[in-house]
Amino acid sequence: MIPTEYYLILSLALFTIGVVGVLTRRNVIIVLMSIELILNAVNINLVAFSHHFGSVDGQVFAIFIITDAAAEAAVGLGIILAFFRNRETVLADEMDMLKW
Amino acid sequence: MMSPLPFFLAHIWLIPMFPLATAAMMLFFGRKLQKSVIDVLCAGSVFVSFIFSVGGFLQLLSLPQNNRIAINVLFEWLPAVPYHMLDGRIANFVADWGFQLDPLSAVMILVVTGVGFLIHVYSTGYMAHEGGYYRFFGYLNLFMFAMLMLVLANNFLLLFVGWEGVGTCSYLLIGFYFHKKSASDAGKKAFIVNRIGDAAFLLGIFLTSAVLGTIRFADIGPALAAGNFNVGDPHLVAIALLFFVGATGKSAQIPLYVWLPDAMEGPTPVSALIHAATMVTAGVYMVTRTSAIYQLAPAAMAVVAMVGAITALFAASMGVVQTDIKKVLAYSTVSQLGYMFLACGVGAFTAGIFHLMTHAFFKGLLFLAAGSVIHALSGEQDMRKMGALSKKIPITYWTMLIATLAIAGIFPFAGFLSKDLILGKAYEKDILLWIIGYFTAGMTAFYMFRLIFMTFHGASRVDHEVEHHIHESPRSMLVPLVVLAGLSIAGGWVAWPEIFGGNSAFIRFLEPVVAVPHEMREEAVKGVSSRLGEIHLMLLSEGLVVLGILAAWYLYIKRTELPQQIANRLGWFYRLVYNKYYVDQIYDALFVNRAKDLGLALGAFDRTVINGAGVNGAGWLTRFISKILMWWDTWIVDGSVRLGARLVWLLSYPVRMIQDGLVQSYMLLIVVGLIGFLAYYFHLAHQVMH
Amino acid sequence: MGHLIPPSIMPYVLPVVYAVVIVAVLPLLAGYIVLLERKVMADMQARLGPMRVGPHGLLQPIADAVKLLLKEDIIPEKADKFMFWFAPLVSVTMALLAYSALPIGPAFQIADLNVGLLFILAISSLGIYGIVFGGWASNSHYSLLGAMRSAAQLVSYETAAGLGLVSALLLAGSLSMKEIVQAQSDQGNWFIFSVPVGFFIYMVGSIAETNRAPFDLPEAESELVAGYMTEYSGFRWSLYFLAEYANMIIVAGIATTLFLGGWLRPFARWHDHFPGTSLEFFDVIPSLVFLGAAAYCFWLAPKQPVQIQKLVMAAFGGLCLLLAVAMAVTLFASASVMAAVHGAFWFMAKVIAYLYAFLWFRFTFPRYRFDQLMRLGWRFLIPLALVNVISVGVAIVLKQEFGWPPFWAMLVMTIVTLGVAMWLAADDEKPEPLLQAADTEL
Amino acid sequence: MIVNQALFCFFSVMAVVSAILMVTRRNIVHGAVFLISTLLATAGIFLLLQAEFLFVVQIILYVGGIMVLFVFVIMLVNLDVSLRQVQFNRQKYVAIVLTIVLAAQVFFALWIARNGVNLTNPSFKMPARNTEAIADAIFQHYMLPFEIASILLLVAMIGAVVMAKRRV
Repeated sequence: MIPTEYYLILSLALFTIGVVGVLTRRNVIIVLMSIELILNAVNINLVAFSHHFGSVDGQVFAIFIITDAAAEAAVGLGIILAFFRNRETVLADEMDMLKW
Repeated sequence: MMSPLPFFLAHIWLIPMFPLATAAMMLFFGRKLQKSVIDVLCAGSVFVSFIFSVGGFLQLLSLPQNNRIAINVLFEWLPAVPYHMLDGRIANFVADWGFQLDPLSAVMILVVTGVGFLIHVYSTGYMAHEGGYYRFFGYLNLFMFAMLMLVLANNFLLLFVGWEGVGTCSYLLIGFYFHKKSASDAGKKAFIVNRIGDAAFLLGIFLTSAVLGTIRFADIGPALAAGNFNVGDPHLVAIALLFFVGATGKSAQIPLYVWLPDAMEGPTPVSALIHAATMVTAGVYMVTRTSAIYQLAPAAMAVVAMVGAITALFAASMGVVQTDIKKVLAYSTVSQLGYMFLACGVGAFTAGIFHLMTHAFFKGLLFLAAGSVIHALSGEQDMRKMGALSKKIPITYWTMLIATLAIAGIFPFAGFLSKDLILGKAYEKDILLWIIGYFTAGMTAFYMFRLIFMTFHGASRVDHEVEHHIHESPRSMLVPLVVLAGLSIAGGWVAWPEIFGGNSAFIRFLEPVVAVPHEMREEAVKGVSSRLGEIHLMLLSEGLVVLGILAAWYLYIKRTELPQQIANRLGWFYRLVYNKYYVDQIYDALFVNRAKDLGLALGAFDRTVINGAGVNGAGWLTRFISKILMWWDTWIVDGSVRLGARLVWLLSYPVRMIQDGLVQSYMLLIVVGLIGFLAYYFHLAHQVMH
Repeated sequence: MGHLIPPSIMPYVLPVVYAVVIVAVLPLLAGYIVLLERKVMADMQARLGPMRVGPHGLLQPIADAVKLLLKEDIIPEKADKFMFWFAPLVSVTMALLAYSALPIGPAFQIADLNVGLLFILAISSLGIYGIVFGGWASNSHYSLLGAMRSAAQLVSYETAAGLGLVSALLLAGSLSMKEIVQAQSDQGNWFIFSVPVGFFIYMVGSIAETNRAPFDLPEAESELVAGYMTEYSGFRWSLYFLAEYANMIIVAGIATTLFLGGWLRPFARWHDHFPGTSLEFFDVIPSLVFLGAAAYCFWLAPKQPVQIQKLVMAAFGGLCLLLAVAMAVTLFASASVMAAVHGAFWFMAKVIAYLYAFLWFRFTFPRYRFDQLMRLGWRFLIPLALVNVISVGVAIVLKQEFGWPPFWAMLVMTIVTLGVAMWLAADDEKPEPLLQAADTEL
Repeated sequence: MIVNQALFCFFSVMAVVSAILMVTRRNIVHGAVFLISTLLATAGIFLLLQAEFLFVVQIILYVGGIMVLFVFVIMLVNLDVSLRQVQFNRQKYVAIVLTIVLAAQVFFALWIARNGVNLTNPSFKMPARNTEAIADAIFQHYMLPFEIASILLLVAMIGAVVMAKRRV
């Protein structure tokens, strides 16, 4: 039987990697993907605890988070596409005018 | 109203609305309408108004003798404003949008709508081939509306509305052929000359409201009674004179008659309707309407009588020498209006209105007939190019002859009765006035028959190319002629005097409305004191009239060369009269050119002083000052601002480093915050543990 | 002989065996489906089709496989090596993974997940990556366009197909394949008769998902040379090929399981024993079929032109005869064995029939234009599928709460759904400018 | 059980390694591939945690849906430009250091918490039929959040359509 803390550490690792990706990569798409990674880490956390306490609530929350991730991905990618059409770039540090 | 009125009396306010509606229709989208549609609409609307007028008249007759009056107040136009009258009393100034029908206005609307309808019918024939057909009828209906407003108004202000309305329409219609400079000039002249009178009229209205505290006709009598003015009160005299000046403007009396002859530039039906039958009589109507005031101002009445008489004579003398057929009629109109004012002046207001009515009939007929002649001669107006038309256009000839007899005052035509009523009153008032009127009557007969003879008799002097297509006018033009001819004969019989066994129904009918001066109240009805005197007067005037006719026959049929010799004989006088006493020139010299000079002077003043010194100087000064201010702004004000901005910019450098708009640096800050938060949390936990 | 295998490994043995069998058999099966396809096409076009290799081209698939394996496989210069190598593997792996939850007969199933159906859908939906990455990696416009089209198409039609399946799931009340089939045998009719609309939707959706005609735009020769496979050749190409046909079999298997009653034989609840025996007529059918095939082969064998072909044909006849005998023998074996074997037979029969419908469509319908495809998917199928799901739900409520007889409930709701379908189709006649813009985008 | 531990090791190593690769790849498509493998590994983890339904949902939604979207967009924006650009921004070192500090803190929190909560061996048993359990939870207890989530999805869809249209 695998102790729950392993799962927590795993999710911590993924979370850290995701944060690093969000903070350091210039390419917005990869930033978005890192955010997905972070959400994933959170999911692992939730599922691990739901398994630990033997109730499915954590999994329900995980499902909600996946929904959220889907929405976020759709909107974010839409924004990126529109931006790319107008600015011909996908670099985060060139999107610094806070307006179109 | 206090008691529920019968239908027509309750709806007199509708009478002006029908022409207004069609006028609006014409002026907005008449361009697209068929000629026939326009005919039906315009003449039809006037006819409907006529029907309503007749109905109103009949239902008015059915009311008791002493309060024959119906008032419709649509709504309060100017809300009541309390103010101080001259004598210090408080009064409420109220002006309704109200209509009043009493015997006086009943007569007026009957004349206006009746003659107006006939002239509309006539116009459908006369204007058939003119451009701007819908425009003409739109103006005509607009005029009908304004005229009806004028005669139906129940207060001075609304009357003034109609007053100005008819002025505008007459301007528009005189200048109907606006591409003709003389026409547009004539229009402008009419308008401007009328302004003088209107100004006086307005002043009169103000003074009325200041002195009497009301401008409602119905309240004038009570107000006079309340103010117990004694006869000859200066205020009242002033009011009366101001009103009379207004009347002279509208009704073409000395000194403001000059516009009427020129107004003949307009289409003939217009001359017939506006400048013979209806509008020019507005002055008489207005004086009659205010008779209550006049009778307390004998001096004003004397002025009115004198001006009227002199105008009559003066205009007649000018009519004698005119050669333009319409000009002759114009001057005769002026002199007839003089008669009416003479009547008012001598206190025979009813007689004035009576003459107004009959004059509307025969003078309208004269103009229409003249129009028919001009029509037949394809636009020729000079009598020296006419003659021997009686066979070619018989109906026109006979109707015009009837009208001429009527205006000349041959028994028993309408004109005879009205004119002799006036002369009788004048005789009793003042022998001098009577003499003037008497001679004027003779001259009238003379120049009118001169017109007849030159136009219809003797040798034909018509140009040859015109000669062979002389033709009688279409039926639409002849029917009104015939109807008016009948009215010119019989129209006067409504006031058949007692000496001929009549009962002067008309006079009795009007009696309650017009106030009659005290001294002649009792004989107001039965005219001259002694029947004998009256008969004599009639015979005298008849004799003079016949004399005039014979003279005309002798001069213009028998010995046609004679007039020229006479003209040569008394050369300067003839030239004087022929050039209308140079009145226009004098006016030009005295007023018009002075006004122009004043305008030029003011213009020069504007250019040099105001523009040069004032505006440009101010501009230059402003520029100069602004230069200084600009320097100040640039270096001191802006300088300080920019200094502050630069300082802020410098100070904000570290903050900008944080706020760089990059998402990721914000995220980094989030992480920093998170770290700080966790550290604090651990600190707390540590404290808890120990 | 249980002691040869340690008990802890025991539960993993059978699945491994099945997996090996599937991986070994599937390529052969795919090859023979291709042969079938070519024969059917030839028949429909009044030709003979492959006749050279083996009698009536019976050995053609083997020849093709050999050719493909021996062919030089080219990796383009500008291609992304890693992805180019990786993509086909993804495709074929996912295709094969899906089989792990597919019950071929009551016995032959690798793992009976309680989310089996979802698992299959998920895995087969991963097949996209093989196409997309392959198209992208080969760094060619044709490939990229084909990949994109295919991705868009698959994403669009997965929704429709999934919703079509949901209607059957509502009736089954479970996600495990075995229980679904069980439910059908309990309710005593196949779900195709209960939710024909759902079956229709899933059929169209599955055709589109497998990029088959008339929805084969990703590899439309006339527009993009061969779509995402343009740059591929040889072995990798054959992997894609294998993946495609594996996918076909998968969707056929899903359709069979959900709508056609899985391994159930026709009239499963109607037992008519031959007099005096425990034999039932429908149990004899499989062996009869194989017997017929064997007889046909033997009858054809002498007519072959060449000696070797005579022999091969005879061999096929012998194979069929063997199978017939096997089927017959199982009749007298234990019930479970018989059920397993016969179940497998019926299952494969239904799958083959479904695939035959695929081929039929392919040779019958012209290819869609891309905007038409999208419009069909988004404006006809998906709304129809939603309405269908709702109406099935209503039908179930009618059945359970109001006690309607199931047949009438289903009939009424199906008619309602068909009405909606007609309305949608009528509404779909009008062309939509926005979707034509989408066409220009891809 | 030995198999479970082996699988856990396999999945977690796969997840972490491919996550690191995803963050560090220069080529976005490779990044996407590694993210996919991370997600698949996570799905495996879910399976180990007896969350079959979530496992399938993870694969269908995340891998089959969201990531396809990503790949799609990646192919719409042309890469060859961004391949030649610098991949990391100015603040990378600071960021890494700070993140590691954060991770250390969280780890420390775990460490001091393990005495409090018993994380070593799970106390309760999962319900047997995972899917039905989740369905019950969602449709009875979490009905409102579920509806809200669906509305959120609708809004997101509309927003995405609006933004992705060429002629805005």
